[in-house]
Amino acid sequence: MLEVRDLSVARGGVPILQGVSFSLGPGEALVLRGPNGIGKTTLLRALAGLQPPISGETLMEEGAGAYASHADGIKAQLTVEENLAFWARVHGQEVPEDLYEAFDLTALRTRHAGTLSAGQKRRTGLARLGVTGKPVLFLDEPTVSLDRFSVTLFADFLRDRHLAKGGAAVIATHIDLGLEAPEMDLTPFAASPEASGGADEAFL
Amino acid sequence: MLEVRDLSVARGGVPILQGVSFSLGPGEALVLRGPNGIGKTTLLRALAGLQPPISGETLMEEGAGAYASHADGIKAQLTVEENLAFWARVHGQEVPEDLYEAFDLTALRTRHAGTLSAGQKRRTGLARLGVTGKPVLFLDEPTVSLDRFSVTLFADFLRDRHLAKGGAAVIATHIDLGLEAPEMDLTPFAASPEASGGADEAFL
Amino acid sequence: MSIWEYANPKKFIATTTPLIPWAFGLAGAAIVGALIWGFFFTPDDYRQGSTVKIIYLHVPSAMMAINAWVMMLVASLIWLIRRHHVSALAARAAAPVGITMTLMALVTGAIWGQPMWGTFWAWDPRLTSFLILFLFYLGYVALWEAIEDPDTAADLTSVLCIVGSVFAVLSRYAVLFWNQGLHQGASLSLDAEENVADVFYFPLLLSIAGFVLLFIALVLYRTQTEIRVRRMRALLARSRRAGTREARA
Amino acid sequence: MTALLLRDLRLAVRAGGGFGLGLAFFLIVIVLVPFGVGPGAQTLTLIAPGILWVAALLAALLSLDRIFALDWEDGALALIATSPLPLEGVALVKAVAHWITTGLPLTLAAPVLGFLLNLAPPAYPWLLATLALGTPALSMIGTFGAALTVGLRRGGLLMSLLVLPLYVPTLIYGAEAVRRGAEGQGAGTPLMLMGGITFGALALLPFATAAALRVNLR
Amino acid sequence: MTALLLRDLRLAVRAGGGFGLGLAFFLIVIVLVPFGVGPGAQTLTLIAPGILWVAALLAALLSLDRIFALDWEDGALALIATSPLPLEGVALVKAVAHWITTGLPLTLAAPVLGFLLNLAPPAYPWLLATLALGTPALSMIGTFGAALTVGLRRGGLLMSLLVLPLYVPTLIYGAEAVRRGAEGQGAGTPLMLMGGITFGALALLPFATAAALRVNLR
Amino acid sequence: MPELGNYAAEVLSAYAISLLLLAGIVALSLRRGRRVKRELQEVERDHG
Ligand code: HEM
Ligand SMILES: Nc1ncnc2c1ncn2[C@@H]1O[C@H](COP(=O)(O)OP(=O)(O)OP(=O)(O)O)[C@@H](O)[C@H]1O
Ligand SMILES: Nc1ncnc2c1ncn2[C@@H]1O[C@H](COP(=O)(O)OP(=O)(O)OP(=O)(O)O)[C@@H](O)[C@H]1O
Ligand SMILES: [Mg+2]
Ligand SMILES: [Mg+2]
Repeated sequence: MLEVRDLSVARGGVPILQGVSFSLGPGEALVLRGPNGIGKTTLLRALAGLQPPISGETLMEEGAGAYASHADGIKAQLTVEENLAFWARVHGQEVPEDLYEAFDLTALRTRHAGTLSAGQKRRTGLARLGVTGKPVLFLDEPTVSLDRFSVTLFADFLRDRHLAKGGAAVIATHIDLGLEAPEMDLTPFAASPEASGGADEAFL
Repeated sequence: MLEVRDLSVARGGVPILQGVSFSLGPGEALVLRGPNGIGKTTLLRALAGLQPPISGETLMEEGAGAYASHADGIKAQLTVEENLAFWARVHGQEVPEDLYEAFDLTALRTRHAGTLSAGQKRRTGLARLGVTGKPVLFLDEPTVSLDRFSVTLFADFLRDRHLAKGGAAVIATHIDLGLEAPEMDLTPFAASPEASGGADEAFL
Repeated sequence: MSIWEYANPKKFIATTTPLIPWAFGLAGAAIVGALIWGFFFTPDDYRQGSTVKIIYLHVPSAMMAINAWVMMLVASLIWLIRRHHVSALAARAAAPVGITMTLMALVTGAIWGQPMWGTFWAWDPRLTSFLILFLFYLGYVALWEAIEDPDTAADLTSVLCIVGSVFAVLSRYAVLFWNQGLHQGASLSLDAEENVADVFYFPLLLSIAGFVLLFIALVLYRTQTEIRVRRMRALLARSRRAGTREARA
Repeated sequence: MTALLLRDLRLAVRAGGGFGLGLAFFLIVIVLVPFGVGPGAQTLTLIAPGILWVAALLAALLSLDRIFALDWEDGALALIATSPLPLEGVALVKAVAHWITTGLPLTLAAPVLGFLLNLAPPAYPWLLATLALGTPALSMIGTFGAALTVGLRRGGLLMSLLVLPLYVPTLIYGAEAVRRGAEGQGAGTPLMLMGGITFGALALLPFATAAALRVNLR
Repeated sequence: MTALLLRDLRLAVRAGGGFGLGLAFFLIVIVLVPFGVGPGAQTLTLIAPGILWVAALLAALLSLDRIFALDWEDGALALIATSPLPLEGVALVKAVAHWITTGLPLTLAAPVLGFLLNLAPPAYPWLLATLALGTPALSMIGTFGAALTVGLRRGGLLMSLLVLPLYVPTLIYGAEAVRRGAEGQGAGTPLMLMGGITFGALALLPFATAAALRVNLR
Repeated sequence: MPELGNYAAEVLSAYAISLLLLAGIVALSLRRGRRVKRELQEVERDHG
């Protein structure tokens, strides 16, 4: 579904990671690990197509990826329902009835998102993934601010509703998700100081 | 140092927690636990004096508290050093030389904060606590986005540099900090539906 | 060997370094020569009196103000199409020079306007379009300054330069429509009827040549400076990366 | 696409969304000018077409930073960019939403405010016509400016600096048409030229806007 | 306190900080008005004092939302409020920083821009005097408005609505003084009244501003 | 000095301001250029 070959990425004109390769089949997930600042966010942005890589390639069906970052695009003035309905329409999908259940949002459906606590807001942002209809998810620290119960809810969603249906996911996290998925530590891929590429290369 | 007696707090005009009592002496820390939306953030804001409680009282030396929330007041256009120096001056303190060491910021000193990764930025925000000179810290999910090593750095800072010098701290978190501190689950204090107080009370 | 090789920063610096003193020297000589010639050794105009001497400053600066923008437009297109860093940096380097030229044309024109039209400023189309050009320059420079990441800044300023050029032309016609104006027509046209007299013409040509050379010299020199700033940035970033790796290891 | 338009309109109408604030700003500038210039009726009649157009332009300008900034801050813009919507279409929809919340109410209210400035009676239909035809250009050009500055914290003022020179041709033709109308001359030519700018902007600027957004999201 | 002032000035000067943008906006409004009103020199001389003051006011207004919004968004305001600095002092410092970055450059540039509007020569000293005396009031009143709306997302336009009526007296006295100066009459009285407003604002509004901040931080 | 007639003030001020502007842009460019060159040398020594 997703094949990454020898990818190198830069941030702010500086090479960050080099030689990252992996591939994911349907139903597989990969957890990215590594210390702060190693380049998880940068890699996910490149995979999602938000920034061009320096070199290497990402093979994925056109438009198959969905990206979720720290900022989850939830509007404070809209209710939880309205927020999800909007993203569903953008992706030409319906909001599945049991999605609220899956993220423990049933009681919050008609609440304005601005009045949610940090974790409740985060759950709404994650529920958005259920209406994109995209098979490949790129998730950047999805469980920030979530309590343990909500982390399990999310792991269940990913396992039973996404991967089980043939989806794939790449997840950057510092927390244990309770998901049986291979982990990949990015530390060995840190770009060497002499790594080529990046906007500044011409000036070295 | 800090004594909380029968505190009740509201959010958005609705009572959230009632009857919270605890007290902290010098060198003691308290970890607040509880599921998303129970009221940790609300309680910390009330303790820090940012919102008035419905009832009950907080006994603390005037101006002894420092509050750190999800937003950490770090300016993207200033360097890490400039950011810390500013907060130090505001509190009439010096920036201790070993503070950078303590938060693994030595290599990042002259970086503009806008170019830091999520975790690096967070560490800078936490280092700010080291220049407030305040004895009582109120910390709302301080270790969000931090990798495990940084979490230990932070726990060490709290234990060795803050608590050991007679400070106190109240910390809301979902993650295990590796700190030997009593935990308090807020679930039993959730306000009952009939709880009195809050801005709307006069209309019931 | 293609011309694009000069888009390599090192090659650019190596090639232009010997040229720059010559360009500055020739520019200085031409400008000083033209101004001395024009100021001391040309007669007064029968209508404009001694104010005609302002022409040696006004016309060359006005021409360079426009030419600088055209150069920035070309450099922006090259950057967007071929992504040569030197091209983007040259556009950035030219903008402050263009601002200076625009300001100079405006100020000398305004001073000239007082005796000729009885006012420092009139909303004449020529003058007005120069004021608009000045605003475009300000916006362009402000956008460069505001964006931290150099490549992002290069891309966005290039897009702005292209869209701005289109609107600058549109404004020129709008302004003509709005007010017919007092300003002179083209005095260097091939049409002999319109041309200024030869006594004024030759020192003017020399002055224009001097301004062109000065522009070239300044842009080359300033581009070198911009390249060095980028190089410094790149080196610092590299050593910082090495530092963090050691710290982690 | 319609989902985006509807959401933007809904957000504008919700509390704090800013619907009507452009209009209010228009009103306030119109009210302030007599305070500054003095209450002489002839003077006001003379400058009314120009001031009305300048005020409309400033009102449009001030609401520009809402176009993308909110979606940028909460990450929605990156999500929209990775969604199936084409970014050029997004740019156009954003401009349309801005026009509906700013240009349209402003056009409808302008005749009423004309009274405050003693606008000459024959100018009213021209005022309406030029605003109806010209404000879409203001919205589209402004959307482009907003896209250029979206990554910058509080790029608002910088955006004004970038956008205002771009507004000049529209302003000149618009005000000139109203002024000619006020003097009873035919004002078809400036109106047509302004229409040309509007359609040109609507046809071409979405592409420049989308390009700027892509760069900023990088 | 000086730390705060220095930091604010430094932030303003840094990339994207917006120093000089208030000035640029002032310039642009002055340039736009003739495009709207038409190039006639007499008309321009007539309205120049009023337009210069209205433009100064709008330039001050547009940069107001920077005063607190950035510090609010990144949490710095809550941290400053819980720091040892008195909030009244913070309010005053914020107003001073705003004036240094907006009012001061604007005052210095105004005489040059007077040329563009064909301002009558005797009016120039009065223009300088009124702006030097009046812009601090604009900054202080604006700081108060910014404090009132700081919690609101994109409160910018709402803030304009709140602040503009408060600006009216300053505007009237300022423009009137310049106009009288242009006609060669003495303009001492409006100048003095304006000075009164400025000192009153500087003496009292920091308290109101601090109160508004406290409520908004709750 | 040539006879400038009534317009001496205008002509002279035009020349003065223009030369000032030209000198200004040249001086600023050279100053910044020199400073950057020096800084780059330091950086190349320390980090090259
Ligand atoms: C602020 C005011 C003025 C501005 C911005 C301005 C601008 C210009 C520009 C853009 C040109 C065209 C240069 C070219 O490309 O060939 C020009 C040329 C010229 N200007 Fe001005 N001008 C101003 C005032 C005046 C005044 C007051 C006079 C004298 C009465 C004047 C006399 C001339 C002459 C004689 C030329 C040469 C004609 C030509 O080569 O096209 N200008 N000016
Ligand atoms: N502005 C508001 N209006 C109404 N209710 C609100 C508002 N803000 C928060 N709430 C509600 O108040 C409750 C407490 O929120 P609070 O942010 O204190 O929770 P928390 O314990 O910090 O949660 P988390 O772990 O998710 O951060 C939540 O149920 C939330 O939905
Ligand atoms: N705009 C920028 N300019 C220069 N360097 C940057 C910029 N943004 C990020 N960086 C650097 O790039 C590196 C990778 O950052 P990234 O955000 O990808 O890390 P991360 O692995 O996601 O870290 P975290 O776990 O803290 O979120 C970091 O060292 C960071 O300092
Ligand atoms: Mg990250
Ligand atoms: Mg919370």
